[in-house]
Amino acid sequence: MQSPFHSADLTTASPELLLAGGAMALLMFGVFRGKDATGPVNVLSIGLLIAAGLAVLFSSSGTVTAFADGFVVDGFARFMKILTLIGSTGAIILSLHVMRVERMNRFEYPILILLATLGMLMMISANDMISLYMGLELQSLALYVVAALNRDSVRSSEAGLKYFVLGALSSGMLLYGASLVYGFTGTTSFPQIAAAINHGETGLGLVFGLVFIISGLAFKISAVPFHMWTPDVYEGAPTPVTAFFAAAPKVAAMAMFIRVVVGAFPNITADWQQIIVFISIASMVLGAFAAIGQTNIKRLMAYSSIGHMGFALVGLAAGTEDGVRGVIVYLAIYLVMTLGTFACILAMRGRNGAVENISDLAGLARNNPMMAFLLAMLMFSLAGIPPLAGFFAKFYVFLAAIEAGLYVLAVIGVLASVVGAYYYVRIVKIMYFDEPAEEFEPMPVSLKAVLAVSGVLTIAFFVYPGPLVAAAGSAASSLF
Amino acid sequence: MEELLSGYLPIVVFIGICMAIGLALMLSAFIIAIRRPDPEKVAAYECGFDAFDDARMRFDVRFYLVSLLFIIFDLEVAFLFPWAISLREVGVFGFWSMMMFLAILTIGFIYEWRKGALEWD
Amino acid sequence: MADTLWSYALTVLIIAAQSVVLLVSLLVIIAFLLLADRKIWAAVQMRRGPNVVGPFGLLQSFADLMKFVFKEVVIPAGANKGVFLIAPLVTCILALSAWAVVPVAEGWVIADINVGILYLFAISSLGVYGVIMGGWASNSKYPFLGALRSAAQMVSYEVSIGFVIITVLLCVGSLNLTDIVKAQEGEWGVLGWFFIPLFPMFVVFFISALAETNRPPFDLPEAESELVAGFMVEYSSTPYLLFMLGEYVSIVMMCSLITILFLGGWLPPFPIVPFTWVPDIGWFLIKVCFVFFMFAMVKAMVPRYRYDQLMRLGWKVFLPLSLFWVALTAGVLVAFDWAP
Amino acid sequence: MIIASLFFYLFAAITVAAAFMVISARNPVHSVLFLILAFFNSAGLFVLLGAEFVAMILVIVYVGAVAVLFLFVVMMLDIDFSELREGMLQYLPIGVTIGAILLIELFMVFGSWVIAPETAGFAASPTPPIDRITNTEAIGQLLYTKYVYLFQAAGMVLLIAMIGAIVLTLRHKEGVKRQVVADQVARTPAGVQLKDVKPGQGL
Repeated sequence: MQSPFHSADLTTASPELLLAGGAMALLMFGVFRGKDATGPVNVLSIGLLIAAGLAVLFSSSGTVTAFADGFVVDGFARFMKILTLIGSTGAIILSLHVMRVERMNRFEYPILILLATLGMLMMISANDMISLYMGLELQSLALYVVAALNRDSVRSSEAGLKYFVLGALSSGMLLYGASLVYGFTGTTSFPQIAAAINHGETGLGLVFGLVFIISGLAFKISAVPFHMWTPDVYEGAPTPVTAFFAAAPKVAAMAMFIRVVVGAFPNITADWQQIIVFISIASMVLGAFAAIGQTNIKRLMAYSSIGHMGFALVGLAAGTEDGVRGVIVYLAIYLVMTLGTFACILAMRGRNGAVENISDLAGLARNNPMMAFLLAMLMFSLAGIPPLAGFFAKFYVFLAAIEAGLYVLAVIGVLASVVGAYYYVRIVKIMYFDEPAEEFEPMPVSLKAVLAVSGVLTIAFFVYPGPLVAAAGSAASSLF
Repeated sequence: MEELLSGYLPIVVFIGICMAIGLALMLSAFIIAIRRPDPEKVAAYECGFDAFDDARMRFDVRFYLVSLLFIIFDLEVAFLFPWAISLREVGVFGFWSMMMFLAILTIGFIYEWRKGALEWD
Repeated sequence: MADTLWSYALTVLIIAAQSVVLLVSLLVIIAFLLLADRKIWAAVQMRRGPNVVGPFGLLQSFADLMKFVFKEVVIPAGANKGVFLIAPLVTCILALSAWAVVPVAEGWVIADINVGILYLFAISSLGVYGVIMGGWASNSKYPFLGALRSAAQMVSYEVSIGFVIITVLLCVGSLNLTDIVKAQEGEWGVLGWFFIPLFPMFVVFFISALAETNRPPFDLPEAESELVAGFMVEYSSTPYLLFMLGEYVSIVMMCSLITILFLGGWLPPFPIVPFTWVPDIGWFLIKVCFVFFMFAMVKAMVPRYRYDQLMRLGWKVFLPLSLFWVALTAGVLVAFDWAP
Repeated sequence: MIIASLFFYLFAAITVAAAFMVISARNPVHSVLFLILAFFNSAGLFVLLGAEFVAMILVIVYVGAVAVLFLFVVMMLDIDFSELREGMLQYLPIGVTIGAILLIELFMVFGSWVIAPETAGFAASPTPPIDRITNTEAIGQLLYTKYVYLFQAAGMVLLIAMIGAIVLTLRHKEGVKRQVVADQVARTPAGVQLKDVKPGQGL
């Protein structure tokens, strides 16, 4: 039998191979090293993620497919992979201190993050329903485990279980949709699905398949009405894990979303556009209003992330190259802001351990002016106040929506961000104008570094937005 | 296709007859033997004591772990079956492909071993 | 239309007749094997064993059957009645169903399906249900513990059984049981049987088969010194009979599986004259009886394992060993281009 | 082929009925048993499709392994399921509505099923026809070569499952003395020490 395998495929998939091999090597290292393995494994994992990033940048150029067309690397994949890897690296750095203090210092944690990241890279590069599903399961399975990592805590176990049950449900819906689409088109490969739909008639079965696929994907990016797991999981999971959940998986799931609708269904844009407009509006509105009453900052961030995913979907709803560019820019900026914010949340540790109420931030401006300033900037940026980075993120997606004629969507988006601004600004008010609460422990260096980088990028983005926008533009153009 | 299905008809018939035999054996005592239960006779056997409490209790999580590990290895075996009978067709590449797969799972197995998941204490 | 129906009915009738013949002879053979088991055990301990009913006690098993049928069925008060009665049925029916695909001689098989060995593997993986259901439904402590032990034990050894089957399949290239036997056919007779090249796997399979059927020295689920009678404590009369019957049917099943996989099934040891006079079915029976004799000797001579030793043997010795042999066998077959 | 379609309807009907009983049975153990029944009948459906291997693997993996774990959990955990059921009634109307909508959708899909004309080309399955080669061999010839990427990904999924199982469930008891067989076997007379133990003092 002629082998369908080419050794060039190995080069194309080198970031994934690097992560897989590295994770297994680290697993062996950790388990043979024994008790003091966690430190070295953390450092090596970060090194591995960086190496994978370099491999993404330099191992291939242009659009390459591999493994019987199940795997594709193009500009879009490269950009999103870099973002995902940054997110995972940031999450490991954020976890360094807290995991040690909370005695959850297990070497499996960074390895599971590596494996989850591997799944995300596979999702981003998927060019076929089956490879998409395998990547998704790889990622999800690792995430279920890390959500329940603190198994002595009832809330953490509950978070893991909830995430697992709902995640499995969403995977089921995705599979059901994929099988309907397969039944209609007779293929699972994205380009072939696109080709089949191009010439044929849009059957009802196909549309239902599409709806189910989008529902499954919406679960993964926690868009309304499939968001209900988000607040509980964010609150229950250990905070470093929440930081990870808020960053890398969102980027990867959104990339997968874009890849599926743009790659496999480009010829029935009208069909999926209205669904995405609906979930986008619902997410933005719910994110804005439900966050107002929250007292727990992790829950607040959960609703915030729901809202942000809604904003990002505005760009996708446009269905144009500019729209996708907007989504990519949005995700990049969202990632940076989220990591910074979680650096602050993780630094909220009093003498009796971690606190996570918004009221605990009271008077932070007097106790720790630098942290308060950067957090305030991040909050303003999340709210979308110019000239911070968050404003540009929203600007590009709304622009694309208006160009595509989705005026109502854009207007609702602007209104939702005005409402959303209320609760972000409230945090700033609490930090600057309320009576000081208990002072936090000094911020460890690792968190300081992440916060500093994130803060500087957020504040100074307007000075030189060109490279990011241009890179996002070329990434988006590789899809169309 | 027809041929394949007709190969399964005997299995259905055979299982049906097995059920008949099993049921007949089981029911014969219900029909023939007398039944005269009394409270002592139908009490659960606990070496002559009355049962202290309900027998269904929580038990060591280790039993779950064993069956979890079993599921994983059972899947591994399931992947081996088609490979074993088409070794010639898949050739050297198929061989190394399976060796990679087994290597991944062997890493998992070594991890379990070192972690002490295979110890029974 | 009517013709087709008639021809179907005829086919079904023929199959039914064949099945009944197979099952009845199987049950009769088991009745005598049961006696043989007790006689061998007794002989090792320098006793006589059953010798009252019939000449040399030959009819002992039939007397036992009668006794079971006339005993009262006791269902414990706290038991879950339905599950309690289904459990022995499941055990017995599953054990019997496995025989549908076993070729006892060339062409003598009820259903010659492509995936025969998978069917057997599937049935044997279901054996655990009867035990768990019985143990749980009794709502009594000894059965509960027995069921727990048994479930963990049976699943632990099933993995190695799977790997051993794979090593044989590598040498055969088919999942059909008849093909597996035919692959061992050759002018060298016994030298072509798989127990020679795959000897370590033969041993692993034999021991795993003991564990899988809860035979001594792995009879922990019903270890009488610890658990009285394990998951069968609350059973009496025919439900108990069904458990016992199911157990022995699976033991004989395992014996014939060993015969088919490693001992050349119905093939004579040498394809030359005096040996070929014995019919195929005769060779099959002789081999099965030989393996059963080994089972009985192990029961008589080897003391019971401790539970941690049992798990250790399954997970830490057999599993890596059989996995290694899978890789080794495949490697050799590919390297020398011997793959079937 | 009439017999085959009869069996199809039989298996399909039992599968649906058993699936319904899974969610409506009062006793969770019965639910699991009905689930097993549903698995068996699905295996039967697979056989009718000619997918013997998948049918057997369904029985081996789902009934022989996964459902055993389910049964373990519901039998031994002693959860009060009637309490959970109370909550379920509350969501019953929504559930029924969604189910009804799905059912109607399915009928609509069935009624207006359109197959794209190009489909025929793609649908030509990569496996050779079933008369020439058994289902298991057909899978074997594709899975390890053409789909090697997915195959190895499956390996990684299983690896994560192992890590996850251990991370979440493994706990070691303190102060357990374990038998080290190698040490026992490696002992020689040279290593034996005799100690004179005085009564009432111990070692």
